[in-house]
Amino acid sequence: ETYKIGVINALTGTYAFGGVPIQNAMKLAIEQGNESGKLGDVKLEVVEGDSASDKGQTITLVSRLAQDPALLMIIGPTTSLEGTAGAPVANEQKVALFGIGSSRGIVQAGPWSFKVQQVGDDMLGELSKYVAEHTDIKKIAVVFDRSNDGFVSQKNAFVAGLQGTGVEVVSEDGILSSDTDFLAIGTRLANSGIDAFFVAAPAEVGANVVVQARQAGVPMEVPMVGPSSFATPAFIDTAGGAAEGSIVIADYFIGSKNAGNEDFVASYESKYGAKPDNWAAMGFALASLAVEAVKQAGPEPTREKVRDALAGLRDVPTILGNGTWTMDSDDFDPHYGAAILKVEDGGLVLANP
Amino acid sequence: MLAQQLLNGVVVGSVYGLFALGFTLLFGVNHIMNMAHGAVFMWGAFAGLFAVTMFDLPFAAALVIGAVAGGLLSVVLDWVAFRPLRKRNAPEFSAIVSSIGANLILLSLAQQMTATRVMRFPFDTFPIKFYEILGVRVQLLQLVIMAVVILTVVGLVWYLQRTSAGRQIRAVAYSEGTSRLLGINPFSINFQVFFLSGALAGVAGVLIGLVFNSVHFMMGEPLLLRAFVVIILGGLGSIPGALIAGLLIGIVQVLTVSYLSAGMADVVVFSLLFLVLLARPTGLFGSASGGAARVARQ
Amino acid sequence: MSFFAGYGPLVELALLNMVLAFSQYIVLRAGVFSLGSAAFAAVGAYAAAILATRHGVPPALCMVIALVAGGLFGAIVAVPLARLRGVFQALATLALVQIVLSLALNWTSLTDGALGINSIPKAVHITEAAIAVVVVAYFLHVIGMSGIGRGFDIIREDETVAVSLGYDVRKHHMIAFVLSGAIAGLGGAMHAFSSYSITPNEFGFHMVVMLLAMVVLGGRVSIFGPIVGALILTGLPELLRGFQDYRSILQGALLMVSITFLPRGIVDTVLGRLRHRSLSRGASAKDRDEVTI
Amino acid sequence: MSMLTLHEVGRDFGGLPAVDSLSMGAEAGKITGLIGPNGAGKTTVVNMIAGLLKLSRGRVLLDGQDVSTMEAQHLSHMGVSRTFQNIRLIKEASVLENVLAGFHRHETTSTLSSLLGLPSAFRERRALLRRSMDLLERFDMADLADWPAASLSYGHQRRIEMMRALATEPRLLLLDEPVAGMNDAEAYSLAEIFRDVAAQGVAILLIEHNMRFVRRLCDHVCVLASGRLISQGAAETVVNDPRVIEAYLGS
Amino acid sequence: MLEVSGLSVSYSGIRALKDVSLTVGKGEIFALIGPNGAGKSTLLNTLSGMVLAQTGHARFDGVELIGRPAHRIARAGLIQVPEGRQVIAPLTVRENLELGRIAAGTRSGDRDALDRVHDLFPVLAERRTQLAGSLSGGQQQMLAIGRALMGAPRILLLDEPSLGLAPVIVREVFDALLRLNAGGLTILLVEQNAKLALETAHHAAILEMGRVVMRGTAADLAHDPLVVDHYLGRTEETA
Ligand SMILES: Nc1ncnc2c1ncn2[C@@H]1O[C@H](COP(=O)(O)OP(=O)(O)OP(=O)(O)O)[C@@H](O)[C@H]1O
Ligand SMILES: Nc1ncnc2c1ncn2[C@@H]1O[C@H](COP(=O)(O)OP(=O)(O)OP(=O)(O)O)[C@@H](O)[C@H]1O
Ligand SMILES: [Mg+2]
Ligand SMILES: [Mg+2]
Repeated sequence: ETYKIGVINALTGTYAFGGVPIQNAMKLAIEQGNESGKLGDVKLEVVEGDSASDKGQTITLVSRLAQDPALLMIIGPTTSLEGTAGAPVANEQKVALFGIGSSRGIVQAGPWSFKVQQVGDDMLGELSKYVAEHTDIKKIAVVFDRSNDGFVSQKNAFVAGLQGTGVEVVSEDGILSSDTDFLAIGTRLANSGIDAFFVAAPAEVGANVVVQARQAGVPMEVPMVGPSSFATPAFIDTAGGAAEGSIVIADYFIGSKNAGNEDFVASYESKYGAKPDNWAAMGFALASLAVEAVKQAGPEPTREKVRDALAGLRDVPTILGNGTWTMDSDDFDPHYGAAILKVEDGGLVLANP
Repeated sequence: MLAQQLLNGVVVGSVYGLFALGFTLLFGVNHIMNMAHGAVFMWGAFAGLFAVTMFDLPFAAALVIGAVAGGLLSVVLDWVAFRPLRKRNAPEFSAIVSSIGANLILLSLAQQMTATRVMRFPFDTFPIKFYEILGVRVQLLQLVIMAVVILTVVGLVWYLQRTSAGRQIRAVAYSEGTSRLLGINPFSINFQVFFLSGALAGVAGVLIGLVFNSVHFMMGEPLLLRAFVVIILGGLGSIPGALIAGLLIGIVQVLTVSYLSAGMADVVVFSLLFLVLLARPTGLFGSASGGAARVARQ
Repeated sequence: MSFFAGYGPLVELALLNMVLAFSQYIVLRAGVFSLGSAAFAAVGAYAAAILATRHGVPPALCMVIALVAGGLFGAIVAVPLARLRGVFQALATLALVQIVLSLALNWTSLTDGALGINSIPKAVHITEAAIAVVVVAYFLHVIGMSGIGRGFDIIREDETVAVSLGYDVRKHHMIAFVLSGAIAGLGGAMHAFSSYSITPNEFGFHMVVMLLAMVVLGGRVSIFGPIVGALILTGLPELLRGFQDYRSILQGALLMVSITFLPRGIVDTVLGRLRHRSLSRGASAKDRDEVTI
Repeated sequence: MSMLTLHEVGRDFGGLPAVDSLSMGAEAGKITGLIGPNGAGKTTVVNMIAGLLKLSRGRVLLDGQDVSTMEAQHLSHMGVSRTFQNIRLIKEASVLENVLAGFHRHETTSTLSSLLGLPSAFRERRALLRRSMDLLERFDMADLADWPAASLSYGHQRRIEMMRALATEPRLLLLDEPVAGMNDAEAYSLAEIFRDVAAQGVAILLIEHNMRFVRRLCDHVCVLASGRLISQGAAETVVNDPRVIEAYLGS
Repeated sequence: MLEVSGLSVSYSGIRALKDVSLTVGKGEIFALIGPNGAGKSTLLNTLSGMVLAQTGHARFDGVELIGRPAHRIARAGLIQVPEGRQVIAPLTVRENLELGRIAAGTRSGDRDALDRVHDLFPVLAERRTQLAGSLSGGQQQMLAIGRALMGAPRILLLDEPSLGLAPVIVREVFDALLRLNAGGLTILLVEQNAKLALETAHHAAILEMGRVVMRGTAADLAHDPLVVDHYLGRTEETA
């Protein structure tokens, strides 16, 4: 028996850099789910859509997909921006929407909308803890992309986590993801006697911050500290030697020993010709969880059953974080831990605890 | 640190000026608000990048190729987006919509070509050398940028003010019909204007791409907004004005970042524009006649 | 039926865009080169969203307040802006948009910054949006026919002539700004009540460009201009959905082609041609007029 | 007393006087000619009277009231109306609408009722349309009422200028070369209209280089050269004044 | 020198010229008169390439003009003084005159053109640095005529040259036209002052409603009772 599953992501527009790998990995996971036979007679058919990085388009898309009675659930969209826009529609139409973005707004829209990422506080709290307890950093400057709510909340969580630890935040600078000129910030950082600087921004933009900071005179002994967007080859490629020594936290680490990760890396690479990045991993994890929810919804899944199963997922093995994904029963915020990595010789390695 | 920051501001500002020059040339002279100027700039940068990465050409060649590519693209833009409108005597406004359309196309092509990735010039494209001058760390690249900008501007001023081409350009801008009656070939004049405008953008693209270490399909958008500010402060169509205003904006921006915070840069720059316009309704260096002439034409 | 349900949000969006496009339309009609509608819309949207989510004010009242707030904001900025002309006015209003945007991003205690305001109740549906379009269009039509509309037309064309005929340019510019602000304020609030959440970036340069494109593409004189423009530019991405990768390219090409062949905007060009045709029919009928010699 | 009086009026451009200590007047019910060589300052005088150019020196009196510093818009409401030497129309709008715009001074509907579209606004519009049509008929242009102004020939566009100026029902009408580009026959048909208008008590100041037209129409002629008044009086007297012949008419 | 045959022009469907034919001989002054809206300017604009003809021919020294771009026509020596001056307002008087030289191309090595224009209109020399847009109406008209003369015309098309000029200047302009004509310049003249036009011209035509309704020598037309009645008659009565 065939059921439909909506897969929508930002395939064009500003966020296509993340949306495309997510979409690819999601399709891969559903394909594998169908083949694995764990769904019994149930077959999932993918209905694709492009949210174009746009709120309005997401709303239209969700409501259009929801018209099809054979559609079980929708996975995606890519960002919190689209997610918070699409979630209310999903609730109105009573179809589960399982998105990527980490904003709580998605979950708050009602009982039918969920997200795969844990809130920034979870992840970034671990990063602050690491910085405070396992490094010599005492003074740190903060740079963040102020036009993206994800990065803003990551920054907030990081700064909050440092409170009372004796690590001093000397400055906070909001940048835009469209900015390219960071020489002025770099010059100021070089003159502020910091031990490290935290950057929350898309990989390439952050890489640029790092390169220009080095050019402006920030020495290599002062490392960059950053969230999961930097746990990618894109960051290291763009920043080159300037990235050495950076400390980053990751939802996902390509060398992770979590169950199923090796398989995932191999099959993704053979299908799409590139190693999966953080985004791809996120998409794969999400779609695998969706398949799990469908499975738990039983042989004759309905939209309600799938929603309930999704809300009840606990301790599911995943390639993310520390290996198990759990939906919080009170506020539907998932948890899965994180890995702390370091850039060494142009590659990512696990940082020693 | 202040001196260091001022240097940063001057370098960035002079490139803003360069970008805005091409824009103001079309705007002040041809009454075209070319919303695709940022895209021309971006394609100029990509052309320079490919020259370096694919053909291993040196930096100077990349500059030239960036200029030629920008220039030609801009001419093509004229042919497909603006000339058909001029022929039909369309109102000035239509050029905005037409260039928005062209911008969408150019951005989308670049986006597909690069799969939205951010690219960069190889680290060894330009030797990274520093000099200590009066306690300020000066990069060789920064010196080269200032030299290129100054040469370009001097050349442009000479071309427009001292040759008959400048007169013809202004005549065609004022009235294509009357110019034709005088035996001026508007086709060739427009070719020159658009080529110049695009070439300036192309050079700026290569320079910005190199100094800021990134070349990507959206790189022109923030500059376009800055260019608006620059040409208004500098006076419509004024070449020295565009350069001075570019420097001013560069410095103000850098000072904001160093003494307030990076997030405030936009607020400060645009508030500055707002306040200047309130005090001087035709811009800092704008002549009332330039503005009045434009208003009269609308 | 399922068509309508599926495309309902799209229709709703198009209607809301029409309201915003009217705000851009009215200033252009008056020869005011304002790009400030996005700023007015932001003021309206944030006023409504904050009142509704934090103070529990009923949506209908919020929208009225947003309309007044937008109009008031328009009136305040009009005092300095009405002194400016042409591009200077355009750029000053663009600066205003950027300033409002930056405030919305940075004044976190009021606006929640980049996170935006979420969980806004859904109070605007197709019906409400359609009513707003009809009402606003009716008022603009009436104003266009009145002495004020005539003033707008002549001021747009030639200010010197306008003052020589006794028109008060400043007053007309003020009226245009206030109307534009009020309409955009309402439009922004309706947008907030329709889409559950608002974020600052929605009211940036992109919106400025879209609204301008809607009016110029549709037509700047007839009241149907912005309606058609909004309909096309909202519907186009959806129509082109099948083309995925080439969507932006096609959209750009369509913009260029339509403005090239219908340079005065779709509606105005078509109306102009119709008028021209009826005039020339009249003219050729009496083509055999007597000659004096 | 004259309706319009200029007293020692002057205006400089870049330090050079274009008009200098000019004193003259125009009387109600009469047509006063203003002639003089090219660049003598005639248009400058009109622009000053109409409030579009500031005076450098001197005073302008309207019915004895000093209006030297008054804005164009207020002067219009006091009954000053003018045509432009370089035709300035709403190009896209129809002939009728161009003329309609001239009636602004007589609109009585309040801004608010216009904004709200009260019936009074519509009633007024209909009345004004009727009056505009009357004007068009008087100028023999009723056929062209719906044509866009820009598509008419030069001479017809000049007529629209005049109709629009007359629509304001001025007390002082300033005509800057109204019949330029018309042949004599066409010009004379307009002369009748101007006479009628003057006969109703309007003061007309007429700038014109067509001397046949000036002599036929003007009760009084002032001659300007290099910004100064060099002669005035009845048309026949003035044209025989040797200074005028030398500076303006040629032998 | 200039042969027009069967020329028809319409503006998006509305005919402004209907089957117009006329011939301007080498070295003559040809006057074209007619009421407002007759199509006189349209005819000149068609010859100079500014307006496209639907049918018909216009040959200049045997070379077809219809379909050629305007700037080529100007460079070939057919130069028009357009109706309503059309000076380039934001350029100075001097720059406007310099622009006029472009049409001369290589045709003439005439270095004194500027001096001769300055002799004809001394005010243009006086005001060479003033912006053309701020000149008085008549001064602009002089500039437009002077600018055309800078282009070393082989045939000069004048659209109401007396427009806005003081009588003494009108006389000077027409004297100059006669002098230029004596030097071999062919002139096609549109003029509202029919009396003056017919006095100056060798041949003339009358255009009404887009049609040539009468043509002949200027002297013949000046004595035709219908012409006298409609274009000259009442002039005599007061002048
Ligand atoms: N803005 C200006 N700057 C400099 N000179 C000016 C300006 N405006 C007018 N003038 C000069 O002032 C003088 C008077 O000009 P005005 O237009 O009043 O002349 P006019 O008598 O109307 O002439 P015409 O009969 O040719 O229209 C002219 O010499 C003109 O060049
Ligand atoms: N751009 C245009 N669009 C439409 N119709 C036009 C246009 N220009 C001229 N016409 C029409 O063509 C006809 C001839 O106009 P033209 O300007 O050639 O007349 P003219 O003989 O030069 O008159 P005048 O003596 O008033 O200058 C007129 O009926 C006019 O309305
Ligand atoms: Mg004058
Ligand atoms: Mg004509």
